[in-house]
Amino acid sequence: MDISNYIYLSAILFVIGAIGVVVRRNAIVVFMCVELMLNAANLAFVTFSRIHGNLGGQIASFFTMVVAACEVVVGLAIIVTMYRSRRSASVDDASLLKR
Amino acid sequence: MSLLTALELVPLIGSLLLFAVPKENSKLIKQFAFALSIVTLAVSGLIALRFKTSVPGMQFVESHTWISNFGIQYAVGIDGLALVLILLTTILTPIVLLAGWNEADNGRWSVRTFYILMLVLESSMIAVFAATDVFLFYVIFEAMLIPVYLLIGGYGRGERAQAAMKFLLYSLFGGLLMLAALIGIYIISTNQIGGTFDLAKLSTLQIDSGTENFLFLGFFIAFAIKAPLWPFHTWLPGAAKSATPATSVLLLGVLDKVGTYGMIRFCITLFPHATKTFTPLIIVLAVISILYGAFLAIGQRDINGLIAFTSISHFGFIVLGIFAMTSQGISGATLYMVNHGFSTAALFLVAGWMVARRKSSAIEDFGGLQRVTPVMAWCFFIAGMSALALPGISSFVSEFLVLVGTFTRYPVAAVFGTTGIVLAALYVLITVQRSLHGPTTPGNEEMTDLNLREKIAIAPVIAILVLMGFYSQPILNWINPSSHQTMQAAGYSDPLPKAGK
Amino acid sequence: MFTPPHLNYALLAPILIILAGALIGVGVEAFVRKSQRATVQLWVALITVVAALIELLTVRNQRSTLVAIDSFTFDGATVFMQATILVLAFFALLLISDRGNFVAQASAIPGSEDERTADSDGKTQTEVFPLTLFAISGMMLFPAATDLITLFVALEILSLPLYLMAGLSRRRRLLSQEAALKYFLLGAYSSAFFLFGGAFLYGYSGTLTLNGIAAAISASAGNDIFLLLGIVFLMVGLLFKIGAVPFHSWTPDVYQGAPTPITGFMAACTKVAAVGAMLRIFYVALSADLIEWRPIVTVISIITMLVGAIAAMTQRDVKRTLAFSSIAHAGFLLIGIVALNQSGLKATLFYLVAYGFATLGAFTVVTLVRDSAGEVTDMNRWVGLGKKSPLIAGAFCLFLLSFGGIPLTSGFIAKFSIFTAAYEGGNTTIVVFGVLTSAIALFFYLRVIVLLFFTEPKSDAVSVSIPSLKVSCVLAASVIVTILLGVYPSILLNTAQSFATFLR
Amino acid sequence: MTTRANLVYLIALPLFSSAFLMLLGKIANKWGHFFATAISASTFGIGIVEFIAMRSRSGDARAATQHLFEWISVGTFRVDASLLLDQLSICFVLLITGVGTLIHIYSIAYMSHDVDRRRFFAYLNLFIAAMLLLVLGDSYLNLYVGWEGVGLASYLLIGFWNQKPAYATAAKKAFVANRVGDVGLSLAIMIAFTQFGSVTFAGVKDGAPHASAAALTAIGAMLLLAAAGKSAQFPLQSWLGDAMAGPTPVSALIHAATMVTAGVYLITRSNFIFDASSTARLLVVIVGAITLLFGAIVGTAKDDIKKALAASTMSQIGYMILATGLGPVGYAFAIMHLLTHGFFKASMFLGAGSVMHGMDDEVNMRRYGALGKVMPITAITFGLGYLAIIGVPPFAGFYSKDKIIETAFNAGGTKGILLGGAALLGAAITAFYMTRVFVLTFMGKKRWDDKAHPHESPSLMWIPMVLLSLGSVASGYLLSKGSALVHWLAPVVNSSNAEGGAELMKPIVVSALALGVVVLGVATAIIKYGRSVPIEAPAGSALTRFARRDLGQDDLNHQLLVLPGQAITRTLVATDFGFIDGVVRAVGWTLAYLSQSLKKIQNGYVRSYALLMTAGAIALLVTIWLVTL
Repeated sequence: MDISNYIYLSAILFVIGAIGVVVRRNAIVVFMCVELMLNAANLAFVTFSRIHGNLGGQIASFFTMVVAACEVVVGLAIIVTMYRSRRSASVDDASLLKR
Repeated sequence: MSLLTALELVPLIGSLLLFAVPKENSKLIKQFAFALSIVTLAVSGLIALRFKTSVPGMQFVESHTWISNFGIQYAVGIDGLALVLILLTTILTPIVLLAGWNEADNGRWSVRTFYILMLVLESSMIAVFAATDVFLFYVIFEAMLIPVYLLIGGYGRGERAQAAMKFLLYSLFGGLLMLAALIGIYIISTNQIGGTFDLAKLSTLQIDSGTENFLFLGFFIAFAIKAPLWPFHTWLPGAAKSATPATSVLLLGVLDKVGTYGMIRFCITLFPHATKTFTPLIIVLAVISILYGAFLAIGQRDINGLIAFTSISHFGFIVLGIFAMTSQGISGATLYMVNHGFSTAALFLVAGWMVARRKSSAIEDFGGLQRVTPVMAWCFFIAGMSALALPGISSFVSEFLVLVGTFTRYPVAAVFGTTGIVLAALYVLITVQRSLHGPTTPGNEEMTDLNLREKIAIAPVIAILVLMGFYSQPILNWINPSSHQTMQAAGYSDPLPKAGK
Repeated sequence: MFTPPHLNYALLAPILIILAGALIGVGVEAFVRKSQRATVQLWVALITVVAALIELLTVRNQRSTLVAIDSFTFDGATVFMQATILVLAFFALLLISDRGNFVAQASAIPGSEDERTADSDGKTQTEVFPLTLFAISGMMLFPAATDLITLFVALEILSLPLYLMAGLSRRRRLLSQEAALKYFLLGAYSSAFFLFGGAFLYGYSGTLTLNGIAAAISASAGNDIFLLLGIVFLMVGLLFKIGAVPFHSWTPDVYQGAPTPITGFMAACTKVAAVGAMLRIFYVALSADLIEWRPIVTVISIITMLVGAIAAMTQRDVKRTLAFSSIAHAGFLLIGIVALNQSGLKATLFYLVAYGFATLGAFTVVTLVRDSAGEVTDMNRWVGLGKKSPLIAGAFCLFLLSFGGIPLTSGFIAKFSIFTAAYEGGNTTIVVFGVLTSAIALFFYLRVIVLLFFTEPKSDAVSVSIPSLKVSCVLAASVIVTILLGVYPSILLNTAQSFATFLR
Repeated sequence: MTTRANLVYLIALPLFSSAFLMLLGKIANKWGHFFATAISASTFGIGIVEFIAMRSRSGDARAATQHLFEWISVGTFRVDASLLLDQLSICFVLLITGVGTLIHIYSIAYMSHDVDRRRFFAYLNLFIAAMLLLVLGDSYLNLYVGWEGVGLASYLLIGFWNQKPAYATAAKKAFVANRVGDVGLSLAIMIAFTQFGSVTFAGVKDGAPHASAAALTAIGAMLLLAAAGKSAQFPLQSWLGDAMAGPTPVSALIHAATMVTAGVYLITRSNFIFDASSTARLLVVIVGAITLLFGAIVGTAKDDIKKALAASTMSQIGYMILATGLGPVGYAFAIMHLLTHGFFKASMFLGAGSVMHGMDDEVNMRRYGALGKVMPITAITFGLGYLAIIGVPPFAGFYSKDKIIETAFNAGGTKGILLGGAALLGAAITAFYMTRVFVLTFMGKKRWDDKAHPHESPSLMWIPMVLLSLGSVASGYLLSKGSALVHWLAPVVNSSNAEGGAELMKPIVVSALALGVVVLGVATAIIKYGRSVPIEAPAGSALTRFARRDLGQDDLNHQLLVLPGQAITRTLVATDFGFIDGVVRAVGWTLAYLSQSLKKIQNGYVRSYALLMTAGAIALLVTIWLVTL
């Protein structure tokens, strides 16, 4: 199987994630879509690592995982606070700041 | 430290000292500021005495490094052109302080602030004419807008905030264009002689003509806004209507001269080729200004608006003279700057007193003042005569020099310009008739004539207007060498008489 | 065979000190009595910052690309930007420590009994200090990082604490939380772009280091599509952080919703870090490919300046106005990147300092204007403040004039030098647009000044609280820097000149 | 070879006296008029002394100069404050100071009831100073200062009672019309400088032979425009009638005897220009001929005594201008007519003033009648002036006017016949309207109502009238005796070298013709007005009504200048606000509109922000792809 297909897959995942961010309303889901995008990047890293035959990309993907984990912590904290005060996790409800 | 720097510092330090005076003691503040302006006048007098007519180029030069990274210096020096404008500043400042003794009393802020701003303004006006580093000039050129802005907005009348805003935005916009050009010429100097803002060095640069045109326009538009030249004038009437008389005098009398001064000092000296390219266009704009300003002055109902539009007309003459590129034109234009300063001062001050007494600036609200307040009426009349350049009053000499200097090179423009003198007669005399003549209209019967302070303030202006009409050669002797140099820089010489023998 | 990496601890020390301080802060949160926490935290944070600064200054003349293998370069630009961040952070901390800006207990539901209890106990939580320190460490790392992993990590370290801090406002908590949410979601979204871009750059060059990427570009060794995708996606992430159009939408909302001291901190320091990183990436890694990205950055710069300036004209909220002003300034800062020469670097460094202090000062003033319900940011209620407290209003005007680039303020020299650099780089178009935008921008700065000084105050007017000593320090420092850099900029220009280098 | 003389006092004395009286204020109310009169008299004294001194010198040495100071010097443009008193200027100096002093004396009495008498005398002195500067300046620019100076004095004096709006308007009108002429003078000076590099009379004279015909014509035409403005010649004549708003002594001095003749002086002074350009001369004679008829026709229809006299002045100056256009010999005749006119017109104006003084400022001649009985001295002095102006020998006007008619006929060809015919027709009409004035005023039945108590004026008033009427009797004979004036002026205007030209008619024939038409005119007037005169003016024929309206001059100006001017002003005011400022405001609105539109992007929804970012990213991709293509 052609290795470049992994790149295409990664791109497709990234686009799916981006679309998800734009169209979904639930903050958790939106955030999951972001995670999907990060993982798309990971896939790309790993694939490129394979192509170039060095380990840089793989190391990068490890770092990304850690960072993504941190991001989850912070993100969930924010979303939960948000949910507590508004009884809703819809990002569309958080639209007081405008104009 | 040269005398010139001292001259800049006296009012500046004075303004700082004013902070020490308690805010409530307005009388002391006024006296102190006035005394300080007199000291400044004395120092400038000393400079004038020590100024040598025979020496070409800059005198009283002084320079220190300021911002070394950009080759920027604190560099000052004066030639005849700068000298007369500095003298104009130092003479008018005490006069307006005296004339507008009570102007600050009903301002938005304290009397002290008013005088601090006034002194800062005086200092910066002196500095702007003395600067020989283009960057220094630019910085002061822009920075001095702030005190004027505050003076109009804080102590003016009517829609002062709006007028002040318009003034500031216009000026800053022009300034930004100039900034772009300034950077351009700096980069060129970096490539050719090492980055500098020294005027003399910059004038030696070789600039390709396309670039030169753009740089010229950057400078010119800034100055045209300041001058103000048609069609960049619409900020002026509002500012003149809203400012206090003292501010108006300094704004139109001195500050706006920076525009025409800059045209001579920077546009022509730095960009001689572009000057040649744009001269026809500028001449047309100048002629339009002359006639347009005059027609609008005729159509004005507000006395301060009228003076503003007459100034637009007069600035048209000044610009016309400058770009005629004859020694008569440039010297005449320079002398015109001085004369217009005094003439406008007289008009604004008297108009200010009239407005203050009548509590209205509509011309139609006056009438028959000659019977009620003869001294005030006479002062206004003489000022009006100087505005229409009556021979025997100073403006005539300069206006005629401008016209004759223009005629030798651009006869058609001069002919159009000359018709402006009929319009000048109309706008002055219509106003004189409406405000001074006719039966005394209701509301004016109880008007009081000028008091002693006001008489003392206006007397020197009137005296200068009349005396310089008869004898302005000493001033021309200061001016002539610098206009000669300007022409040399631009590569022009006077046309020879056509009917040579 | 595993060779342990050689780490140059002396040069890493400033960051490590900050991290250590942050950890101590966490400890303080756990072990110190509530009543003393605030004081202790402040001192810990301040001492940490000062220590880091001292350490930075002692090693300021050392240069190394191998501080931590290839991941961290210690050069002039690093020193300058780290020092800038530290100094700004120092004053930001003073501002943050001022009473009453932060929620007592972030987890309490707004309007609930919990919140009132926490509030009335006066037991303000102080996690904001360690969070700030963490953010500072990320900010210091970001412009010094020279490989994609470190860049990404640094980006996240500086961002994650900020997301949280944005939600900590004491008043208007719903808005604050919303700001945090928006900042977080969009920030994470942009990080994904950044990371994806990094992946493609890696795919193009086969290396993660900036130098390696530069070498690959010079040798045009890879697939150009990857390079272009990499540049674009990386750019999205960076442009988001500095708030350039069209990645700016978060800025006004977050600036408005976040607690004002945090906004000040964020606006000043994040910009330094993000612009610094962007400079390094473009100057070091991508400079060989300038034909492709330069036109784009130019266009973005112009659009950013215009949108920032125009949008600010009709804003009614002071913080939003300042946000749009910061967007416009992002555009100006991009000019320095477009210039792509030493002058551009120097000018940008100077600009960052000038802008940073003016911004911090401006937000400081915002914290002072209050009514009974806390800060008042509705501009219509600022009317006539100049009459009530001329000094504070005057300082605010000074900052605005500096933003507007009026001579004798730092902003003018900043603009002047950045325009000069662009001109020198042959990019006159951007200078012309920069000048035009400045004119538009002036309009809204002046509008605020008119409101403050030339309009009669209304009866329901707000009061200007007497600034505490700490806040006064911040204000004074901002005023002094703004004037000093305007009147005698050589002091900083010379420094910027000598530090404006990227080691490759 | 030039003679130096101390001439500055001629100007300085009245100038400082004027300033002195103005600045001193009320303190000088009691004696100011005497002081001013004394000053005026002393200038006359100086004039006499200089005249005697000049006569005692001979040839080139007669002209005297005085260099005062360097006035303007820029590049090659150099004008000194410097005075020149030659044969031409001395005529004017004597006329100005002489008539001026008499009118000062007259005014002491005439203005005795006016609270502002001191101011009046200050103005008079200012006028004397300016007028003397006008005739003494040695360059066009110096002349210009005097030129506008008299304009100012005239403005101030016409508007002396400016509390009446109509009077103020008249003053303004005079000034503005004069300014139009001044444009001409300015341009003439500019052309002269461009051509010759000098603006002194001597410099221009030296250069004139080298200049192109076009340039000379242009200078001539511009000088003529200037003269037309100052001397109320067609087409700038309209101000003179209204100028009668001023106190009558002013009308006598300024608007009859001296200032209005400045145009004649200017053209005579510039003889070297006109001699060299036949086109310019042609323009001059056309203007002169039109004006002399114009003024005469207007004069027939006026019921206001002063306006009738003003129209007559316009007509008489038309004669002078006509003469100046007739070549070298014409200059001398023009000056001769100018001098004689100075006497008789001043005498008649003072007479009119005297009548008004006695009639409570009534000016309508239809309300006079039979005043000769109550005011014999006035009637006699007026009558002598009247005889002089219509050209009855041996009164002054006969000598001067006849010469002009004769010279006009001798101009040659059709031109000569046309000009001569016009001059002759003018003489006839003059005889008619002047007789009408005299008859209406002094003869016939009394038509004033009983409230008026006409009486003879005090001696301070009638003595000047008597002296002036003596002048109007004798001056013509004295000046023409042995062609005295022609020879006197010869060095200045080349008058004696002029070849006689083709003589169309013998002088005696011309005189006979002239006398004939005068008799005709007088007879017609006596027949028409000798018996009964209605107090209310009859409607009259269309021509009469047209003449009463000054032959539509004001209507024409209104239509041609005022209305378009107002339209331009209105348009520009609207343009300034609507367009020029409008563009600026439009920029502001556009920006504000854009700003509002940009707010829509900021809708508060995270998802749309993300969408914007995504779109931005895509846009970047597309752009960079396009860039790399």
